[in-house]
Amino acid sequence: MSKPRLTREQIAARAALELPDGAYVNLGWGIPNLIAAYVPADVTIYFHCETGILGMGPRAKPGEEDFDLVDAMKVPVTLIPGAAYFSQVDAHVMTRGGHLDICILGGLQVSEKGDLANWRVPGARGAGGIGGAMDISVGAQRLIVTMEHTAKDGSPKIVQTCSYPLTAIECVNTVITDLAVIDVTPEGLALREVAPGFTPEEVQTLTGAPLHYRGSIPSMALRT
Amino acid sequence: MSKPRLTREQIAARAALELPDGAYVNLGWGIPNLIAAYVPADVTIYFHCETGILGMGPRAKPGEEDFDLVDAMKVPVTLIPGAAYFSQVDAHVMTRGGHLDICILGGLQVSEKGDLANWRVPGARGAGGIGGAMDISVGAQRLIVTMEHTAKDGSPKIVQTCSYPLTAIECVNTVITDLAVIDVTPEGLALREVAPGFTPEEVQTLTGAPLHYRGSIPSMALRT
Amino acid sequence: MAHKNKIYQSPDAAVADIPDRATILFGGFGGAGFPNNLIQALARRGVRQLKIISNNCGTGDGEAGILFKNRQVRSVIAAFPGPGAKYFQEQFDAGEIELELVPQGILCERMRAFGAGIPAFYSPVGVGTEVARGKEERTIRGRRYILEEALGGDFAFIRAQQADALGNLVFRKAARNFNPVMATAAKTTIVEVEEIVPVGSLDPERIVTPSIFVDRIVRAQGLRYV
Amino acid sequence: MAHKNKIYQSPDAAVADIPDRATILFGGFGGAGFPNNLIQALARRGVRQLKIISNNCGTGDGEAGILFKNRQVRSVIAAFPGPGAKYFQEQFDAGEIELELVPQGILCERMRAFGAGIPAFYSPVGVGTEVARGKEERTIRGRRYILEEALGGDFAFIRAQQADALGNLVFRKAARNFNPVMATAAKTTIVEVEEIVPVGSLDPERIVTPSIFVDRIVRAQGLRYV
Repeated sequence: MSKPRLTREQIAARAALELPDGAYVNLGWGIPNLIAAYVPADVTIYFHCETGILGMGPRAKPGEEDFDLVDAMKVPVTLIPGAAYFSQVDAHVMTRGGHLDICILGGLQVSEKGDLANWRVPGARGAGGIGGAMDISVGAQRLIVTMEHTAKDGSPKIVQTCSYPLTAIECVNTVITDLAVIDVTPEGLALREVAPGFTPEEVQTLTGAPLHYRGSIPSMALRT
Repeated sequence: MSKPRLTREQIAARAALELPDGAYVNLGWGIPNLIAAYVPADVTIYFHCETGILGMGPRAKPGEEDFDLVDAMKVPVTLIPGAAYFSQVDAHVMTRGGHLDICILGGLQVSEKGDLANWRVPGARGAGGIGGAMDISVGAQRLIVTMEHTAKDGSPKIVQTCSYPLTAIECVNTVITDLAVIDVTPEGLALREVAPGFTPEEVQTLTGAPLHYRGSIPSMALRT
Repeated sequence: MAHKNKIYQSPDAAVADIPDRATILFGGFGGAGFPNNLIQALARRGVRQLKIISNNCGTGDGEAGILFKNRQVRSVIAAFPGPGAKYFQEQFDAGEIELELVPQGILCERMRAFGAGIPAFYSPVGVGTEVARGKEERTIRGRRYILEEALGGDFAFIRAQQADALGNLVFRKAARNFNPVMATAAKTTIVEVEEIVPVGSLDPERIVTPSIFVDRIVRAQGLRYV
Repeated sequence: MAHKNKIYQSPDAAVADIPDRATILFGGFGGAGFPNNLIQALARRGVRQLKIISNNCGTGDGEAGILFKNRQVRSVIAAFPGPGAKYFQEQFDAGEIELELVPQGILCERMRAFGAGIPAFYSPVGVGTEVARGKEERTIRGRRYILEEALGGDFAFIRAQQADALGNLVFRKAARNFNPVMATAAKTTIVEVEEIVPVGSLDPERIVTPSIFVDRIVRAQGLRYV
């Protein structure tokens, strides 16, 4: 399997296509954090941040940073017109209360039922940390996970049952990887798109749970 | 018993003496609504209102009313310096959460255990209404009830067990009436003061539960 | 998908899809902050069998009173229906309307729970009273509590001072009251406002209800107090 | 009774009565809004066996890090201790410190419940995960929830932009974060502020934390970000 897969930036670019104009969206750490840069200029997304911001704009320019206006990774950011500040409590009224249209998180494992594991690698040193991922996962109207399709050792990250500590059960709607776009449906995992140059059968081989697909599967839509 | 009892204004004046400088206080309907006028000029009380005000001042002067700045009885009021606005939710975080130092409510009946009935007369027409009284009663750090000592038919309003629908159980700390100041203690009702011209024995006769008192009981302190 | 336009041209347009039997939350308290234009539009629309959640039940024809006068309401959850709620009281005394009386702070808190994704919570309010009837009681750390369930609606009708076109809201003085929490607790929140201002003109620190909680915006046409 | 003076002359004076084994809430998130002056004063005071409730566990010596470096903490409730929490992580790996990991929104909500007089609530967050371990699970209207308990402290250390002498507070941008809720959830709330302004100079519509939730006020002496 030495064929080139999508880069992390290409995964982010594909995920950006899932965001409709006007949506309220939370982006997690890792690949999700690359997505905002790929939102087209004619689309306005109201990015939510657990730090108490709705309408978060791009990273602040050097020399213009305000360290009271930061994202959850301490990065100084900006506001877009129509933004609002609020407390951490209200930030999570939005997450848990089901008010965010779309949330996109990174993943370590996703099961065929849509369970997500993304906060801790078993056996890792240190205490780990949950952060806002559990609140976001249970509350999102639509939860998308972006991640590499397989782990560094080649093992599938899309599995029948997660072996890593769970973030939330039955929460994932769509997985976007460097090989495919896959929807979690009541009937199981539905293969929606494959990376350019890959066949559904090749993707199935690298997936730890059965993929449903029929007929020709389109290539992942990517802007140039 | 034709000796003059205290007027409603005198009950209010006596109750005002229970309010220490700087206290956060909610006043209910009826006699409590007369109390603010008797707070001495050198004492500042931060009055809380369920309409979302902390630091409510006197009634607005004629011609200066703002009907967005009202108390729970729709009366246009004013603010004192340092006042704040907030939502009804936060108004009741303050009541139920135990943040108010003193609340003073009207009463229909108070039991010797400190149960309060103040929202409904049995058999009255109409739906009745609870309003904020239950939230206030359970949350107040100190709950004072001001009321006439006896009902219109002469029956005691301070009783062993309330026969009227309850507002809250074991919530009242002190009752101030037109005949006495009585504290609810773990040992029962303790007579603290009697109205001028009345003896403890006379007050006991008009009270439906035993009063504890020893030695001479002072007259109710009243400003002239 | 086109960026959703939240601004409606009239109160009637903003309530045009509300069906019979809808559950609707109404903001307002103490005469301030009532969505009177939306209520009047709903009266004109003539839908029936409504379930309404509101602190009170109107004063005469005013506030929600007109809906009772028109016999559009089958069921009410309220803290203080009010002696001035003439039409409600008549129908209540005649046994024609259902009422659930809820302590005011618990009315707020149940809606707040709904908006916050909390299905139920334990409460000290109403323990040992009529309010506790039929509710689970539980002792936690030595004190008695009852279980209260989240409360939401199909629609919320609220009133604010200003909105921008996205639906960010600021309120005025004690007219804030129930309005912000109701915005979080309905599938569709409709706000009437004194003024619609350009996006970006509201101070982000001053916004009380962020736009995410607002679905429809309409300019109030008078009826601030009724 | 004299009107209580809430203003303290130094962070050290504001924390002078905090005993060993106190439970303390610390505001701050993402580097913003940390009560660094109060934390440093507590480090100087040298009390031990503290239980702290905070989103994270400091970065190096910064934020709450100094308290771990000085081995003043026996127990932590946090959402994301953080890879930069060097001293905490060392003591955690050595089994010298207790940790309860809590999802961030539930950490907030448990403190909000405490401040609001709610002893416990059902939550959808963490169902079927490690977080649910040992907690009551209950199905409500067909969905699984776990019971979460209110969480409060003896003291809250928070940071705000401005206070008046009564303790009304306004915050700045995302430095608001955990600070307002923590003010409601402790027996004694101590705030450090950039500026103390005259009573009456804060806009009543702009106040985020009303004075009722604040017990002690001290001017921050730098250390806005550490």
